Amino acid sequence: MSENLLEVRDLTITPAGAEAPVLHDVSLSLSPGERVGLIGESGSGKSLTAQAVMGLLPEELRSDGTVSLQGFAGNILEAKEKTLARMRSDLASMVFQEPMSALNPLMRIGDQIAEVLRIHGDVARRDIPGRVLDLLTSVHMPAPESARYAYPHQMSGGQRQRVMLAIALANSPRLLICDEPTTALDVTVQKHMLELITERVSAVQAGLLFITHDLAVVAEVCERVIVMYAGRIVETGSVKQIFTDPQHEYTRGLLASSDLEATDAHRKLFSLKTARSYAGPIDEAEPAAATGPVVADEPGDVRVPTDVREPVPTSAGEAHEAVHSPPLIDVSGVSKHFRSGGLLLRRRSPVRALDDISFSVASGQRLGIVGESGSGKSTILNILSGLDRPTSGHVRVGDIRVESASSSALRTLREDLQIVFQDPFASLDPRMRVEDIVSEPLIARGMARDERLSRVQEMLLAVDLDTKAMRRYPHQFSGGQRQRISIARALVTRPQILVADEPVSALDVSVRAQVLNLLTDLVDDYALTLLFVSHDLGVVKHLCSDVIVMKDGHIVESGSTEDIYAHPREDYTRSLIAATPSLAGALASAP
Amino acid sequence: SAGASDSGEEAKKDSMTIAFTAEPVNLDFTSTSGVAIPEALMENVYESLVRVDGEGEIQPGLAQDWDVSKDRKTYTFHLQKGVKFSNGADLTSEDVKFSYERVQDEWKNALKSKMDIVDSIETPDDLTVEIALKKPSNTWLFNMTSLVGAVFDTEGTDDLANEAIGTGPFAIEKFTRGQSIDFAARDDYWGEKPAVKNVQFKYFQDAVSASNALKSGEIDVVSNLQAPELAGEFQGKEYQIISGTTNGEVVLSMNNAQGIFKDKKAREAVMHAIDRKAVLDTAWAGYGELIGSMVPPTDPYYEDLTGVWDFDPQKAKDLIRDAGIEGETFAFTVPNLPYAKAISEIVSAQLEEVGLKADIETQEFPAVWLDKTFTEHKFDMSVINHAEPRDILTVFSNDYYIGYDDSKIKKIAEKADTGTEKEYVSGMKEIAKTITEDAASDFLFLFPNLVIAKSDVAGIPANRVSDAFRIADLSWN
Amino acid sequence: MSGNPSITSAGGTTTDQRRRTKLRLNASMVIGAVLILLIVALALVSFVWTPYDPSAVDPVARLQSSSTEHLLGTDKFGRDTLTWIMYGARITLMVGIVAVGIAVLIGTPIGIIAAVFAQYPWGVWLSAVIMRANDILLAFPALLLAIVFAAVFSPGTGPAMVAVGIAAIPGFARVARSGTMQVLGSEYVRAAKASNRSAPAIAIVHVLPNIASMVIVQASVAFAISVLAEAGLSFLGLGTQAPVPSWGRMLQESQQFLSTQPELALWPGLFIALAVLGFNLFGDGLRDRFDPKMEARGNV
Amino acid sequence: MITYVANRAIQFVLALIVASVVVFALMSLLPGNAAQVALGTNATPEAVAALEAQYGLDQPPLIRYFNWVVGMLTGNFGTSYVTGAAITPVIVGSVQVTGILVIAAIILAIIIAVPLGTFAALEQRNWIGVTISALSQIGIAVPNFLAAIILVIVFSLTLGWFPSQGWMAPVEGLGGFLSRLVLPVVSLALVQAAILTRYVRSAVLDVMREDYIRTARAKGLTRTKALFVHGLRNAAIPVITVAGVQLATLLVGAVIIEQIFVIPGIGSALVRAVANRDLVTVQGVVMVLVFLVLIINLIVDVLVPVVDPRIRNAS
Ligand SMILES: Nc1ncnc2c1ncn2[C@@H]1O[C@H](COP(=O)(O)OP(=O)(O)OP(=O)(O)O)[C@@H](O)[C@H]1O
Ligand SMILES: Nc1ncnc2c1ncn2[C@@H]1O[C@H](COP(=O)(O)OP(=O)(O)OP(=O)(O)O)[C@@H](O)[C@H]1O
Ligand SMILES: [Mg+2]
Ligand SMILES: [Mg+2]
Repeated sequence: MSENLLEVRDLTITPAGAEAPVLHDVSLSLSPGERVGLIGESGSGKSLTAQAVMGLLPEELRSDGTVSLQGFAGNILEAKEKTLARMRSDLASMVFQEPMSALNPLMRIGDQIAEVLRIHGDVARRDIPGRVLDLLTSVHMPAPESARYAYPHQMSGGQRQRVMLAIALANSPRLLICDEPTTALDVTVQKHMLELITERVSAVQAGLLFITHDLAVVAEVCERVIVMYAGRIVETGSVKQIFTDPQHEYTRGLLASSDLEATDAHRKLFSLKTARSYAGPIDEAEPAAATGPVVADEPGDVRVPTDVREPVPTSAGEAHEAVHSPPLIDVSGVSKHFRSGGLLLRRRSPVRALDDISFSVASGQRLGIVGESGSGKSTILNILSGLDRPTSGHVRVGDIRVESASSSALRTLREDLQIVFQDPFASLDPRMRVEDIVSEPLIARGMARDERLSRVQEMLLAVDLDTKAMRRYPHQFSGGQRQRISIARALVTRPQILVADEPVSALDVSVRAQVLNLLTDLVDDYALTLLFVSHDLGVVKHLCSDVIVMKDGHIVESGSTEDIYAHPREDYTRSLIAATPSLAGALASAP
Repeated sequence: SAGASDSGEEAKKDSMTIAFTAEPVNLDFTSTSGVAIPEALMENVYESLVRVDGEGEIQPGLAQDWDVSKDRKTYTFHLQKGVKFSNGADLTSEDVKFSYERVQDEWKNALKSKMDIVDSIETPDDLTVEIALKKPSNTWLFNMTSLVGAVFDTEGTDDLANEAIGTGPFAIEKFTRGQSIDFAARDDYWGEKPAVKNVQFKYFQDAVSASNALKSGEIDVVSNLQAPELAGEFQGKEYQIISGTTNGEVVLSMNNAQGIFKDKKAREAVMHAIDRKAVLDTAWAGYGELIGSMVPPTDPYYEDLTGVWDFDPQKAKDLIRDAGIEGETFAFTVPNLPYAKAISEIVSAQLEEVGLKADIETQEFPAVWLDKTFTEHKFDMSVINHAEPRDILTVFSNDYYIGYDDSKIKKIAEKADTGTEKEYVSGMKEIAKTITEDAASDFLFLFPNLVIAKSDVAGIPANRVSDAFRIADLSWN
Repeated sequence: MSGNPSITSAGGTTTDQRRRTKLRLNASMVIGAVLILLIVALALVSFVWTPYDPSAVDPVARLQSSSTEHLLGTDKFGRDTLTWIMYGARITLMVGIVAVGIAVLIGTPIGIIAAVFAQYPWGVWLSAVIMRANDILLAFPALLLAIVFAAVFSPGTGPAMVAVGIAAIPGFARVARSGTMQVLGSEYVRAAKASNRSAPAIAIVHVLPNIASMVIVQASVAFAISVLAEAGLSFLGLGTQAPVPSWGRMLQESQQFLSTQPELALWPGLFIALAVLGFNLFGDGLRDRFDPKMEARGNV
Repeated sequence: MITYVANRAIQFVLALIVASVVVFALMSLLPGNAAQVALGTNATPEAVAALEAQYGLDQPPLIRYFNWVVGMLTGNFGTSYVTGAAITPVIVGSVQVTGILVIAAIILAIIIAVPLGTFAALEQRNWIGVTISALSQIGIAVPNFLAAIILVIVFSLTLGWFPSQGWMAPVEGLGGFLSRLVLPVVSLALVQAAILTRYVRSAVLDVMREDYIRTARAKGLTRTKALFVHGLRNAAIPVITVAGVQLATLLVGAVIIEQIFVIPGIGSALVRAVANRDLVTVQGVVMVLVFLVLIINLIVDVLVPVVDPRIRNAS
């Protein structure tokens, strides 16, 4: 066996019944203590590679090749479950992609951590409770003493992720695999997790295989990067080498489309197709803050070689004009409290999702709403669209009082206001054809079938979907395409107002660029008023003229995007901006 | 006890378990009709002054003997000496008077009408009872062998539904409703002591279960097997199959008063259309007897009338054509009893052959059948086993459900009952013949008394001529 | 990969594969369908041809074993068993279809309505009432219903299958309710509301199709149970009555001959088992096909 | 949790009241009456009327209903028309018998189904798993009366291991009680076990695909062990719900088995009472059944949150 910690040779994975493998001849290696990032398009096989290393591939997949691990005799792919079980958590541990479902819902957190200690028997029985507490403390779990008695559903996503990390690190494995451990988290929590992982890994001198689609995160955490595309490894090299001098076209595309500051000849973000004209992130040496609306302490910025315009689109100026006319949307003193339980049940202290919120939006304005997870962003949108009623306060959209609107008034409101829901997968009925999904708002208006179909067709073309797509079902589309379907549905009635809830958070960067480009187009073409919720500051900065920063149901700060990004007044905003990972920043601090 | 098979040979000698189908809902036949209660209680717990033997002859019961006055209106019964009720009380003539007057006053069971003819009851002394009838009657004494003749203690009628106090050889030890009755022989019985001391009647809704229980030795006798096809499995040394007669005539009754069978031709067609032998062979595995009239062979006025209507489908078709009812549909209400359902299948098939279509409606028995068919007369054809003894006049009277026009036979019947015994027999014969010739209904067959028992059980009467299932005569060989 | 990756089709392969898996018929569905078709064929053929007249009694040829004249033998009336099996298929199918039809058509809307009501503050109690009523129905013995119906309308296939159908309502109501709750909580129903669809339209357009697979599976199980229940009611004399041929009744009447003429129980028993098996397998297969989670799963 | 239970309890009482009305109304639909049945073919209209009056059948329905409900509230189900005896002890006795039968059957079914279903799921790709699945399919297809009769022929008539029928209370003799219990319980349990096996299998299959099983394996448990430690409890939730419904159907489905094995349970009590149009008894029996089924539902509804903390906290 080589001195490598992990050695994967010619790993090929084929699903049962399929002719083509989903993973082709993947070979990679990792030396002890090394931190390697695994990036690539969604569905390119990153998770499968990781699972293969753990010997945890789903049964219906056939695997060929060899996976060997220092300290483990033989090929992991061919080993028996019994021997593998002894290896797992001792030699290699993994933090899985979905923290929400990876914990047993019926078992207390403490017991789930204790179990991994018990299985491997290195810790004496009576010492286990103490060790559990240590582990919880070491992953910076708030109130670790009471956290052990909590059930998973009582914890937030970030906390669950920390539990997973505690389990993974419990037996000080030689290799830690993290599969997108931070997708669901907002930037402040994400930053914390990343620090934690780096800290723990270096503390036990373990190797790290880190999977993510966020290039800045990779640059921050890893030393070396492996790029996967369509089931193959297309490129590998040091962080610096890959991010400054990518060889493969896909890697270049990835880089280009991850850059929200750069646009192409048509003022669009770069996508995989247009990546060729992307000049790359600018040279480190060049001074920062040259182009303006960038966070001051950011060391690097983007050069926009083909376009002299401001990165923020033109309509920003229009928005400022519009402020003088009466606002289209007026929210004043809105609170929303959620009561838990049913009609006759004992009341517990209500969740204050929104607490005395006021803001207004002018016609044609593009307002971004940012803030931590659970701060009430989605709740605002739901109230605006009349899907939820506020506990107190007033909401006016046009001349409709939304909070007390009759159902016919709501119907009128919804003709003008459309919403793109947070979760593109869930908001499409899986058993409906795309044409029916998109034409739903039109049916409600009583439009004739022929006219409806032509409108749908037109709209699908506008979002760059083939008309052949009309007869297909949602599951037959990729995430980005689904997102576009739900945008098409929202726009098919030509609304004046579009309310979009994190429409890009789940997408990988190349798809994200496509969707953002589309939104920019549509805002221009239809003179939309846009409310855009995101926890990604970069995206908001790219798209919106104004921004509201939220925390715990309050508006912390609001103003024009440039202002706030350049001169955040509140600590929270500052920490949010500071926590936003930046590729350039990471590269700068890289060795 | 239920565990007869569990216990050894010795215990077996004085206990016996017998399977029955119809279970008594209570122990009070004075207010509840049906065969189940008298079957269990008559002659075992309750006794009458007289009883009927296997050949249909009247024998002494609680009355040692009796005299009949010249005008045949007064009967003087001399009671047995030393008879005690199971509650310890002595039997006196007062008890008899009490019991029979009670029939007239308090009984709910409609059979009480059999006592209507009694004019007065005198008790000259403790052991003599004089019963005066309003008019002479040949049937009255025979009726006394049935449950109306049961003698109760003057003190013993408080809770008849649950407690049976009688003079019979057995007392009820335990009554588990819906399941079983345990009889224990009485030490103080006045007559001959029964050979088997403990007898259990066990009730099986399902004939297969009963026959299985016999096969596995859990019971000793299956009385009146309701699934005759099963009898075949008991051929051999270990078991005995007894097939005797009963009082039950299985009648394919036709509504004489209204509907398609009001026309005598239509009824005649049915008589010719039905192959009674085939019916008996298929529906009841050949057990039973063809009788051709409403009279069982054990009755004194029995006559073989099977030849009156021959099986002749062609004649039936002609008659149907004459009556103008070709291809017509009639309402055939069938009680949900095993024999009735089986018969309905073959009868409807045979009638279809000659061009009559039966619209079969199965009715829950007794509740629905009694309501719809029996009381409201909503039927054209039905089939039922009329199981009561000597019931020809009841069944073929004007207001009974068959709706037979009894004007012709009423006079004869009256004369027969009041006349001499000879006149009685000949009169009744004439009546039976008239009814059969009128094609009032089709008398399919006599319901068999099909008993399967272990081969070493003795004393099982072949014929069931009364309500009672007499267990005092049973013994182990 | 060295050259230019074909970027546009990147996400395409998996969806294609999934579609291919979807179209692949699974074994349980095929076996189930074959069995069902067999029963349907028997029933259909019986309308045009049977070896004998079902009511043709032949006392001479009673209780025969299989022979060239009577392929499956004869019963105690000398009727041809094969003929009866063919006729009986009609009753079996009818019982299943009617009973399941009643249960689906009543139970499913009840469940949907209960779930829809539960969304509104004013409807919570109404929904509870509906579900408790459903519990009461569950508690009401199918047997009692059968008895009452038989007593009121005279026993027969009709009352029996109606009773069985009514007794099956609660199962459907429960399935429909929990399914509807899931669907109503989903984001796409919110989206439909935002698109101005009315509650009834949502129930029809979104809820129904999405709970259909669950209901279909439940229906296939209910079909099996109904067929057995009818046989059981026949056993108690509350099912199909003479002279209508039914497998349940044949089975019930064969009891006496179990030791002497076991074929009489064998044939109806076998066909009941085949029908039940057919519908169960078919239902399983349907579920697997409808449920994307199950796609990769083994069959049977 | 307490308010949840209280809430359910109120619903429970209301349901009982509704059920009593329904039962009563249903009974009045039945043609024929107790007086007529009691008097049989010899009845004269006068006699029937007299007996009806004695049974109280001539009273207006509302009064009869009211008397009946008031009686039940005091634990008195009334007096049978037919036997003249109090109904309560009859019901209590038959409920005990059926209760023993049904609970034994469901326990046996669970004992059979849980391991078989789990095994079938674990080995779903092997011939063992396929065989178990196939057997469970066939098991569902066998009517229970046929199973009962065949069991009697084999184990009672041929092998002579058990009595073919009958019932003995445990106090009368444990051996006799058990030996009589075996065949009816097995014939009841077989079909239920077959159905349950399928539910268990599918629940286990679902659970095995859950991410936390993968987590457990990543911790160092083998697949099988992970299933036992983490999976079965999760799989229990859907199975409990199904078992609750099954118990309810078993309770009323036992009647055929009771008939075949001559067991004095609630099913035969019901059939007998209906045949005699002993409607007070029928009403009493049905009310007890409704009561039990509602209780079972209540227990299941309370049990699921106990097993599942998510629901526990949500309510
Ligand atoms: N159990 C399975 N059966 C069949 N195909 C599978 C299975 N699991 C994954 N795949 C396919 O294998 C490919 C690689 O999946 P994988 O989960 O490794 O992607 P990934 O790179 O982790 O993507 P993401 O960034 O979205 O997590 C995908 O096309 C996926 O559809
Ligand atoms: N139906 C509900 N019942 C109870 N609490 C709720 C409900 N909906 C939202 N909440 C709570 O209200 C708060 C605000 O939720 P909201 O969905 O608006 O957050 P968000 O800012 O959109 O977060 P995210 O970025 O995670 O989407 C959260 O604490 C959430 O737990
Ligand atoms: Mg992945
Ligand atoms: Mg949100």
